[in-house]
Amino acid sequence: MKDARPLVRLLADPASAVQVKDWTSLIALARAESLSGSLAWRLRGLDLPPRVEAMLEAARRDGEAARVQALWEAEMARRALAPLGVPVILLKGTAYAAAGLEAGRGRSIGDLDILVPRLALPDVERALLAAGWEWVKEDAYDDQYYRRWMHELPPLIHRERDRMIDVHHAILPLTARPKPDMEAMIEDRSPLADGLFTLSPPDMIVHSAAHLFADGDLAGGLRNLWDIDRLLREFAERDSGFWPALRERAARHGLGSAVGRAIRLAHHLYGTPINRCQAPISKPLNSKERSRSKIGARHQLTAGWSGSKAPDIFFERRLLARDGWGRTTRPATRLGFYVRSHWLRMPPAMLARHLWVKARRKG
Amino acid sequence: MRHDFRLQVGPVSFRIGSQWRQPVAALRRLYAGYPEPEGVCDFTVRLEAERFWRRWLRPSVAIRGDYVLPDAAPLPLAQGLLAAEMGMNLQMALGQKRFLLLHAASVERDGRGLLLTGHSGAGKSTLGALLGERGWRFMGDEFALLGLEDGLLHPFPRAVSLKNESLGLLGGIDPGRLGPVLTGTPKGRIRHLRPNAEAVARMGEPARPALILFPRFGRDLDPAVREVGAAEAFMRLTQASTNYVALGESGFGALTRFVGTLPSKAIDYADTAQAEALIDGLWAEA
Amino acid sequence: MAASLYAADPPETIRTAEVEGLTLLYHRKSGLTHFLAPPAPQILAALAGGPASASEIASRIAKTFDIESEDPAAAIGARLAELEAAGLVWRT
Amino acid sequence: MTDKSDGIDEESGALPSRRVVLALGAAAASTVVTIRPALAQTAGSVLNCEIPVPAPQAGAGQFIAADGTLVPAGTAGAYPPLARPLKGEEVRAMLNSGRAPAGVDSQAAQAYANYIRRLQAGMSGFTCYASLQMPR
Repeated sequence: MKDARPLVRLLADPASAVQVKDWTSLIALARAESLSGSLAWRLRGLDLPPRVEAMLEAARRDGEAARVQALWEAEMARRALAPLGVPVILLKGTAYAAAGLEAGRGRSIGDLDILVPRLALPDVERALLAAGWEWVKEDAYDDQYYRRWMHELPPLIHRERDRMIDVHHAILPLTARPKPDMEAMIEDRSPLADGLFTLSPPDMIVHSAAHLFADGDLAGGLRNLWDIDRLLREFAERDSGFWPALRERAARHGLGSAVGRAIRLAHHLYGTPINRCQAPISKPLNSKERSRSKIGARHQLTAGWSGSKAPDIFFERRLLARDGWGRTTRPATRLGFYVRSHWLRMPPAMLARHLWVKARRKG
Repeated sequence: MRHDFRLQVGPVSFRIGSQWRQPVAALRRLYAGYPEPEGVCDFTVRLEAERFWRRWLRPSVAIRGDYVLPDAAPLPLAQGLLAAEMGMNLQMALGQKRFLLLHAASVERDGRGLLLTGHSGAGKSTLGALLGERGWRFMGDEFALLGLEDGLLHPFPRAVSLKNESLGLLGGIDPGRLGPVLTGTPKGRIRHLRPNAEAVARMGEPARPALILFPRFGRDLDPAVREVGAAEAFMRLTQASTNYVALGESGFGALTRFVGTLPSKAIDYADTAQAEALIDGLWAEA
Repeated sequence: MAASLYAADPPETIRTAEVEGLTLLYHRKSGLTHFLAPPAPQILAALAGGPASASEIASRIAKTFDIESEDPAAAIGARLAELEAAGLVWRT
Repeated sequence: MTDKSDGIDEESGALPSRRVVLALGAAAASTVVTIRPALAQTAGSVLNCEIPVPAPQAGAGQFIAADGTLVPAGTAGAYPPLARPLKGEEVRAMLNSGRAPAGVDSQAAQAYANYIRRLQAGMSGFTCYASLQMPR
């Protein structure tokens, strides 16, 4: 396997599992992209070779353990923060699992990410420190850098449970060009049964897309794009007004371009259906047509969600840059996206200063 | 990858890829006679250069694969075989979720299994290998696999890594079963030993566990046996397991059943003859 | 200030095994295994009857056991702090 | 779930029916121990590890004070960062018997050992340190 396309194809079309010849490579790929649990759920109930089925069963069990652990960490944070009376909004994987969304099925979940109002940060920080969380880093520059420019506190780790928490007050670094309306995002939160919250459905997509295209270097991007595919399908199914709401929210947060790119790529790679009123598309393409379709054609298909400069094909090349041994490939593309991620986060002068401090410390 | 090798050990299969020929050639020799996995492999191990020029210049082997740990340092190419072995162990320690994984040696007699567990230096590898040459069936020296549903011990007879002095204790080993001498490894001067033909031929046969021993080796120790209560055995086995916590309730069920039904003893010994005598005595009672 | 009320997960969400006078407890909600010595298991059992303060817990336990302590509420309070840190009880 | 053949009685928090004495213990005693994930025993088999002093993400270039905390470069009485990461075996010897690694003086080694003792999960070297903490 030269790239991750076979994994993408199988996620989009589980019935094609009967044609898979090289399960070893496929599973190595899925593990490297943190998609083995999602894949295992996607392939559940199919008639597969017994050894493959046993591995998928283990992956499902592992995903279940990850879900329990993530929800427990959220519950412990809830207990620590409950006396403050501030809204605590779960983000990313923990949010999907807590809300029982399809995107949370088998998903690997790392740190606990929460969002709180910026004004509540000092109290939240104090309460977490009192409940057994500790700073991971000791470095004064990093600390100052985080507090001044970042959208989160420096990472904290719980001394007994060894789990990290990222406390966000915004979804993008303060230095990034888009300025999401955090007040509106917090205001529109959706309640969970236990007193915690998630973002509203449109804002969940906006956050995921922002994280993928306006912040990081696309590492682990296939998994994030899979989240977006699952979320779009589920929300659109549930609520006929979802697509217009998403368009409105994306524009409001200044993230229309990131959301548009996420939708186009999810459609192209995972066959995510796009609403007709939003995009003049009559039927999802079959996989052959999809792989033949050219960038221009795709832009046309998903018109209304276009409007960014770099062609999607570069993003696609980056997302698929992994082989059947689980190795990363296309180093030049990766480097390009790494540089881009820094560029997006900071104005040039600040980037230069940041890299200078980092470089001096290495010397 | 340029060179690769597939290996079936008990119920677990590996695919090992390498940028260099030597580690794979050494694996092929060491595991001669092992079955080839049918179909999918459970784990992928990659032996590759840390930086691309390090493939030729002072080549050093980074241990990578499906599961990786931070802080891992590469090994020199001359220790490529050890890197492959560590790579397989790493995948088991972090990725094995079908069995409760215990850091223990295991041997079998009359369908009943004996488990030897303890910290490195307690001598479980040496004792396991020794018993495997003295009428017991060798089931593994590094990891014992406890079935989550069936409660059986499943064999995992990988090559045993032995220090030179331990090798002397075994006596009369067919040199064809030995790997190359590896010097200057993190474990000192070591050599790998392929388990005997019976251990390989019967790698598909599990055993009903019958006795847990916690050996302790010390040149000044008097031979001694001490009862280990179920509570202590439970605690010690959770610390000897890399996946107990990850397995959740199925791990709890398997381990409480295990320590609840089996006798556990701690034994002290100063040489292997003492250990053998103690084990024979305890086995007769178990 | 009123005394804190403590709550625990219902008994069907935990699985226990008695070993040599100690209790091994698997807590389904967290996926964690805890080793408990008396009186921790008795405190959890007492909370099965609903949330209670430390002194209320002491009197519930006293219905079944002869308590041996100079200051039961303080001793129970210390045990509750441990159980709270482990996530087995929380304040309501 | 009760299965006497297990040898361990499984029950769900039921109280014993007979009246027994229950000692509540001293306030400082500990009655709850949580089983934590373990890797230490197997670490020698899975990992050839090393510890950078200090970890790059904790503040490369900073000096290490005698108590192991990081201080600005050039602080009097503190020691410069190590040019090379320490091997697992060197760390084990240093922590257990105070033996300084080659080329390191014994007071500096003390500071480095203290730094390593303060490592936390998430920092370079932590997995290695955790794996070296063998009981006994």
